[in-house]
Amino acid sequence: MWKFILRRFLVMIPQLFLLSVIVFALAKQMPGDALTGVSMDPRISPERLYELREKAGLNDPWYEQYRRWISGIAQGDFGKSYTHKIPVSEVIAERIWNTVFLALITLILTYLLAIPMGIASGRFNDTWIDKVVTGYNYLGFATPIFIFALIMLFVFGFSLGWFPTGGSVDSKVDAGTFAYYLSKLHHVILPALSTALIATVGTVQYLRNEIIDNKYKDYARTARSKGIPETQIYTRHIFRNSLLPIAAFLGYEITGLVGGTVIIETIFSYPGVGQLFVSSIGLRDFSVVTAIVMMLGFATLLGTLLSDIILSVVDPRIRIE
Amino acid sequence: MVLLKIDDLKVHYPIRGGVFKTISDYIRAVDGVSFELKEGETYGLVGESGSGKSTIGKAILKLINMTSGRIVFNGQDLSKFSFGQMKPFRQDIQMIFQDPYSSLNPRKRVADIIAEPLRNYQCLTVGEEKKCVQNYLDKVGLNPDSMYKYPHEFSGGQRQRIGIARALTLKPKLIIADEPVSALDVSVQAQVLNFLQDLQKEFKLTYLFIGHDLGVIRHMCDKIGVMYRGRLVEEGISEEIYENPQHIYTKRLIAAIPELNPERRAQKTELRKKIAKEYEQLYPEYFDEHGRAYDLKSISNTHRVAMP
Amino acid sequence: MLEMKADAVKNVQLADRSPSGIKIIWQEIKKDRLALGSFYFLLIFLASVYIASFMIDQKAIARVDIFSIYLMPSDAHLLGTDYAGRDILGQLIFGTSNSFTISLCITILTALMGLCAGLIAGYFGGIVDNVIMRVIDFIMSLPSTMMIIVFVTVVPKFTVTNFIFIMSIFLWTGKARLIRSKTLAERELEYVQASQTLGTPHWKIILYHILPNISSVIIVNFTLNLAGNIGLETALTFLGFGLPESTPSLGTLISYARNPDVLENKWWIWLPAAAIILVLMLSINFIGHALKRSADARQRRG
Amino acid sequence: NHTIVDGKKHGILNNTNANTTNLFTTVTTNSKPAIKNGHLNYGLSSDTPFTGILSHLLYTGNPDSLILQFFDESLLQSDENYTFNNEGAATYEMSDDNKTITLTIKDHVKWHDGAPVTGSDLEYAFLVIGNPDYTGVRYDKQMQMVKGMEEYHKGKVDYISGIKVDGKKISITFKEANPSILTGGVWTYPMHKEYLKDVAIGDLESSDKIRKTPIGFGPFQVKKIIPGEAVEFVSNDEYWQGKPQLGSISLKVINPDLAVKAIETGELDIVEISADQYDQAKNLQNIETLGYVGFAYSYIGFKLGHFDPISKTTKMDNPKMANINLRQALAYAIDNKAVGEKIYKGLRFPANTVIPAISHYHNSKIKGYSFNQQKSKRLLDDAGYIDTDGDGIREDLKGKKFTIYFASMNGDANSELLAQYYIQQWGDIGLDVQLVDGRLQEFNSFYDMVALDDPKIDIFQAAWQAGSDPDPSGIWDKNSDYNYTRWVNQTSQDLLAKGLSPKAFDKKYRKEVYDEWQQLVHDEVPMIPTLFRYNLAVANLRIKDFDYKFTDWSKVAVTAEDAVR
Amino acid sequence: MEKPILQIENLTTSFKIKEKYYPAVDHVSFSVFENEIVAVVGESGCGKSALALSIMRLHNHQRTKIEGEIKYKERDLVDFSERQMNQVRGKEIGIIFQEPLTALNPLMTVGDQIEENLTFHTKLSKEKRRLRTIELLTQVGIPYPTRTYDQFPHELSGGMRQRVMISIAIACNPSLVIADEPTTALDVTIQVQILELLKSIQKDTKMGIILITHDLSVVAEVADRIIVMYAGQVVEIGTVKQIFANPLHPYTRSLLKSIPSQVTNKKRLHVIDGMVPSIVNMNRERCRFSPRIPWISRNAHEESPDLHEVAPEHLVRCTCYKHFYFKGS
Ligand SMILES: Nc1ncnc2c1ncn2[C@@H]1O[C@H](COP(=O)(O)OP(=O)(O)OP(=O)(O)O)[C@@H](O)[C@H]1O
Ligand SMILES: Nc1ncnc2c1ncn2[C@@H]1O[C@H](COP(=O)(O)OP(=O)(O)OP(=O)(O)O)[C@@H](O)[C@H]1O
Ligand SMILES: [Mg+2]
Ligand SMILES: [Mg+2]
Ligand code: NI
Repeated sequence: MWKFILRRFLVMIPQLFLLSVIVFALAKQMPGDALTGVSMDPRISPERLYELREKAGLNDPWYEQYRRWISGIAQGDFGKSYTHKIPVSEVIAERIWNTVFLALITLILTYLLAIPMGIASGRFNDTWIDKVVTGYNYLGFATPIFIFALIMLFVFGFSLGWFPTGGSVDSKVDAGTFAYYLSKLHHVILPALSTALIATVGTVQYLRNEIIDNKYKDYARTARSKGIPETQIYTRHIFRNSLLPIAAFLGYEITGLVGGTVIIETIFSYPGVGQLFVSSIGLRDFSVVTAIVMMLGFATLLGTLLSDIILSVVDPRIRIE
Repeated sequence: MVLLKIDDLKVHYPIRGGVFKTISDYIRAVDGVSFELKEGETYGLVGESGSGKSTIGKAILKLINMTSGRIVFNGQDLSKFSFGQMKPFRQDIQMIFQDPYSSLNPRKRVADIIAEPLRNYQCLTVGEEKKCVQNYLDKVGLNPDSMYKYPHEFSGGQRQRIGIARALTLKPKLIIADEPVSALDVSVQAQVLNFLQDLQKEFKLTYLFIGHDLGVIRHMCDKIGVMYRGRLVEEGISEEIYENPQHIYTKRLIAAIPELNPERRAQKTELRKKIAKEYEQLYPEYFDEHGRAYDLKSISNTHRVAMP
Repeated sequence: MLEMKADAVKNVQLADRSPSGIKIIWQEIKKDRLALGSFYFLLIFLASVYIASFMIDQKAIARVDIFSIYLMPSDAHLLGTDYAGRDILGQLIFGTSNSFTISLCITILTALMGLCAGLIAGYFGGIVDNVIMRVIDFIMSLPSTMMIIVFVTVVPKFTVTNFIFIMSIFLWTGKARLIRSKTLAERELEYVQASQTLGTPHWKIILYHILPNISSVIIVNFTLNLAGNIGLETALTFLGFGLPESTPSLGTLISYARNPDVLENKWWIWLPAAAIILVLMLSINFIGHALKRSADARQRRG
Repeated sequence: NHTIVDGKKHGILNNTNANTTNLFTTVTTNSKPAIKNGHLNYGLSSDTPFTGILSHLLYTGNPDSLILQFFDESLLQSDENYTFNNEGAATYEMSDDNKTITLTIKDHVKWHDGAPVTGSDLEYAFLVIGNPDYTGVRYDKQMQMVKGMEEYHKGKVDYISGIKVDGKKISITFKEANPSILTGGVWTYPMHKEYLKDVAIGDLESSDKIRKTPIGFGPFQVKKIIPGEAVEFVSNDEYWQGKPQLGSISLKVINPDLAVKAIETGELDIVEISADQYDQAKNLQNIETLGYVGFAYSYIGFKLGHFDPISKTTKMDNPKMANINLRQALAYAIDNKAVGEKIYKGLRFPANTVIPAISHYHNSKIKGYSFNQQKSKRLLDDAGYIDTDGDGIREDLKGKKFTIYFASMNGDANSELLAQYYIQQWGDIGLDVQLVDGRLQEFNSFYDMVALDDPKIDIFQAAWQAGSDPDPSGIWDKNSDYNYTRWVNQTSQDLLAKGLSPKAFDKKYRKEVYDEWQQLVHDEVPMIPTLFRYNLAVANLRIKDFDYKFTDWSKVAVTAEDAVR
Repeated sequence: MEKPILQIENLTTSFKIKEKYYPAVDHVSFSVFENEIVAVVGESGCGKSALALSIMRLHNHQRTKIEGEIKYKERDLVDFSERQMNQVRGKEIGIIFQEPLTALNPLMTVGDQIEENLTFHTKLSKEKRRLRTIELLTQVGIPYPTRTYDQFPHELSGGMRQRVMISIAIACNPSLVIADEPTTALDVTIQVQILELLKSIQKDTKMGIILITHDLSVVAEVADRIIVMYAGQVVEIGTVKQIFANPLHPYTRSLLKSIPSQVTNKKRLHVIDGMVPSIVNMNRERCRFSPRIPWISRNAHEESPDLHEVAPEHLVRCTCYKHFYFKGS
């Protein structure tokens, strides 16, 4: 097991390296740099601009910049944000937990919705309950997520006023108190629910198919031949076996969610990494953009690894030695 | 005349492990097997599942890369050739597969299936091709009209015959039959076995017949090789193997053949018990400390046994 | 003479080899009334959209008219106008055809890429497979939304073609994986080995033997993807990284809804486009699921 | 002091007093009695979170400056003519040779930590800005004018010879006299030296003392900052103008799209809105809309040459748009009035010249180019741009195919519409105008292309935000690389010089010079000024004494506990 | 041997195919007595598995119709509710399936899967259940039962898995065990072991066994009585001796003749023409085997043939056996 993890980490190195090259090249390709905005101010002389560029190392040849950047990353230093003027890691750190929290709650809600629905429609397939779930699935699949999120925001945020319409926490409560965490949760519920209601569709569909698949499997027949009541057959055998691939997807799911928060954070003005990314693209804050992409790339790789580990833990057939 | 000579054939599959997935060990699927096939004879390979029978067959056809050894066919050393270079020899060596369901492409008509080798090797006009296909369908006892049907419209036995027809179109010298009847019912099995015998006579075919049903093997084969864990433990003509098995493993195998006469049940059970005991006791005599069979030693002109 | 003719006829039959997958699919669609209805609806709807988009002058539709901004639906503008005074109905027609074309192109492109990579990796296995799979893994490890945004900002000229290419880079991997796994399974079947022993070259085996056998999976995946891809650019447009307004798409129309005023009070701008996306996705999905059932004998109806 | 607007970044907004005819009131009309220590929710409308560099010396983004206004301020206030007066936290005196300005800080002006604001605090600001390690962008041409600044900046000395401090007094001497000094040309934001002296100058912008616990001397003090999201202020009871009316303020970043919604529900009390939200806000019953004409103007520029970075001079050598008739024709072809009224709901109006209407130096006699299609066509015909091949598109003077490439950027919601409108209008007079690269440019690439004189661009649409100082040479001088149109004209050069000469301390003289200059620009049309604009904010009806244009947060009060819904 | 454990009367099991029911098991009647192995033989598709699953009522009940009587110890299982049936399944009747790999839950340890049976049918404590399970594993000849208890099915060889299946079936000491082709997937040597195991278990427990197989040689080794099925019908019933010494029905005789014998080398084998008709297009009005013996004139067969008792306990369907001879011999 440890060997496996070690090997996977070793394999990650070239992948991350390649990712860094691509990300860096793309960032350099982007029109303008962090000082373009500043250079619009006529009071700043070209000499001063040159000086500032020199200071930021923007005048060096690309390979020199790349070398500096990548060796920084290797030491956990993503450089300094041009707009925020603080180390990128701090900029991201301010927001990453919001995003992780959002992703986590979304994930929990997704599964909370998906599992009962999937199970019900899989077990009672072709009954009315299945039809309702399937109908919901079709609709969810066809609804653009941001339209749905916007409507949720309007209905529950503005019209009914049940949920806050932006931010990650009420600025009036003090950090660390119970009210603080409650407020965080309050802020996260609406965006998370909006995502979950749509994102759950894939999982429901998958789970449903898995259950239908499993309920006619030979081992289910064996279980029936033991005289186990049908409900118990589901709880003891079919659910477990059907949930397994979903558990294995957990890793991918998390990273997918973190990456997918771009839209939802923008809509709900939720200060997370996704929103940071979009604004940094606009501000040409390469160090932030590249760091976010690198980080999420790494997270995805970790997620894949996590998935594999989960799978090997829950599925005895796959043993990682 | 020796048609095929296999010399110290080894096929090892690497087992990878460790941090860098380096090769830590090998599965010795075939581990130093030598035998030869004379023209026109049927050579049977028996052994329990996983003993490496199919692997030998596939290695001859280069469907699997062998690790070492020589395969001499008609005086040519096949082991030197790559998959592509094998093409001219494929005309002479053909294979019949175990599963009549998966060995025919479900999306192809019978005509296309049978004509596939023709299209690869000969440039026939449409008319010639059709005639040829009909001819072979006729040979394997299928209605020529069947050529426009799809495999799923046939029974298992018929399908197996389509597979055989396909193998025959190139007029091969050697046919490797990998458990050609084990997926079939007894009744259908009989049909196919008869058929293989008829064809052998007609086309002067040589068979390498792989099987695990000892009844079938005996029915079909002139010479039999018994395999155990990638090695031959005994080889000889049918009578020698069945009437006078020498190796302890062969004895056990023969004893496992079901007794058709219900009257002799008890006797058979006794015999099996005896042999099982013997097997346990004599095991170290027949296998070395790694559980590997010894090399074959001739005990008569035709009979060879793996003894220390 | 006559015989030769008969032969020729037979030959034609012979050439028509695989049991036309299309036919089977059609049979299956016919069984499902919902799918059949969707199919006819799609056919008629898309045909009329495309015909209309040829007949209407695109220039006229794209022309801004600052004197008729945000008009309610009326006789002059059946579905009203947008913030630039452009006719919504006209944009809807072009938007639908653009969005559908984009979706179709992406689906075809990714299918082709996925097929090539998947078939080759699955069939040859070993190092080839390893290399291709590592590439796929790598692409999958990229945070795609973000990479797409970066790409979009980087390309000097953002056109429909560019958009299609950028999206395709990130979307082919799933298909390649699926096809690879199916190919792997198919390769294990003995007919592939049979073909090898018969001297059939690899490429022929891949194209003429394996491909037809996984075609149903491909077609199902294709339809479901087609549906999924229709809404693809909406999210990007919403974030402000979409196609320029000169290329109207359903996404452009829908993304006007991010203005709360439009969302709340000017339904005619975004609602029809949203409805079209919904309906298109639904009907393609219905067809896709009917196909899926047909590909999967266990779930087949009837 | 020009800055680019319409991009994601905004320059420094200077408060000014001038008041032209106004569609809106600038002060809330609420006359109910104020309640004590009320709480106000301020919405910071921005689609980018504030970066949190809370120092006048260091911040770059507009959101940060909007936060700064609550807790920090300039030592000097300006009057209606953008000239410093003595009403602020300090008084000033100008020396006779107009080279030295002396500030005297009033006694009870204290930092939030209780320390008095002294001359050395202001000196420290100069020392920081001029320091070679300084990372901000305030080291500009005006700064270099301070005597001894350049030596200090080069690191030769560790003091600025032109600055003398004496307790609460500080005098700043410039190398030359220039009238801009009194219109914002001198730095007046002190920096709390005692508090910040331990922080290395290079680290200031990332230090917690700037980002998390910033200290100013404004009416409110920072209580808590949630990075990127929100700030909590409490009143500074020791404020030099007296205790503020409000007890506390919550500032919250709000997505501009949602601003009106948030004000409608009473979630926010005050928020700035853009023109396309005006429609929505107009109908709300619980708010009041405030507005004033700002310093920004939009324009369409012609690329007439290029800037040579080596010799640092502009060469007007591009023949494509050199024909004045052509430029005027383009100007007459667009209907700025309609654009202002229809697209911007009347919140923008035609700009007649390149000095904003709000400015004292604005030349209101110039009529500007009003929509006249016939005249456009005639001008083109006269100049010889005639459709020779009958395809409805005019060819150039040599009869060759003539396509004008137009660059515009995707600033606000209407930019795409506007660009298309222009192209359409020009098409109507027979000119083939195409968007560069077929799409709107993103802010950064747009200015990259414009600044580097990308040959792809013939004309471009942009906007400037003028400063309170009327001197336009920053963007019109031939040695300035911000002269994006690359227009070089000797008369203009002379007039610009006159506007900065010591003689120009005479306001009347200065106005005459600039009037003449504006007329010249109008006649030569190196750029078509298109629109002036209103700045808009909405305030809940419970807000009292909020002056949008000239905000003094210590005066603002609320008249009810909860927002009117 | 007086009272049968299981008595099946006119059992008909029909599957719904395209809205219509087609019988796959057609009026089958037989009984199983204590300590007896009844073998059911026939080609693939004859309805053997359908029969086995019918007894356990394991078919998908929405698409299957079971008619007739399945009398288990005097009670008719056909009328049982699902709940009553669950008391029979596993406890009274055990079943062994053909594919031991797929028939075991891949995610559960072997021990748990065996124990499950005990959990639902006995009141044993957890510890006792575990002991009983290990005892069962020992009984079926698993060499390291305590270790195997915690292993997963994929970690075992085919023969081991089949042993686990057997121990699941016999966990509650059922009086009847149905073994549906228990050895088909196994090697010859292992096949023998499994059969002997079944026999030895039977010796201890006196249970009745229904052994389903298509391999006549297996039958000869272990069965007491043989039921030959063809196209859903019983075509011949008799004791082993009767069937092997004096096979009557043409089908039985053909089957026996087509086994490649170990003695008669290289002779042509007997071939049964044609194939088993599918349940959808089958002529149910006449002798179902008649299409495969075309050389026997039509009137030699009965119209809707019945079983005839030719000797005590020996029944044959249709009179055509009287006219049957092997073609060509
Ligand atoms: N691709 C492979 N990789 C690793 N091991 C393999 C591979 N193919 C076969 N083996 C191993 O090689 C051995 C021989 O397999 P082979 O298929 O030749 O056996 P066999 O005698 O034909 O068995 P059967 O009767 O089941 O067909 C087996 O132990 C098998 O596990
Ligand atoms: N669930 C089902 N639905 C429809 N038809 C079925 C079903 N199960 C079996 N059949 C049909 O019933 C007939 C008998 O099938 P059964 O599985 O009982 O045969 P079998 O004798 O067990 O064959 P094998 O030896 O292959 O296991 C076959 O024709 C089969 O196609
Ligand atoms: Mg094999
Ligand atoms: Mg069966
Ligand atoms: Ni009969």
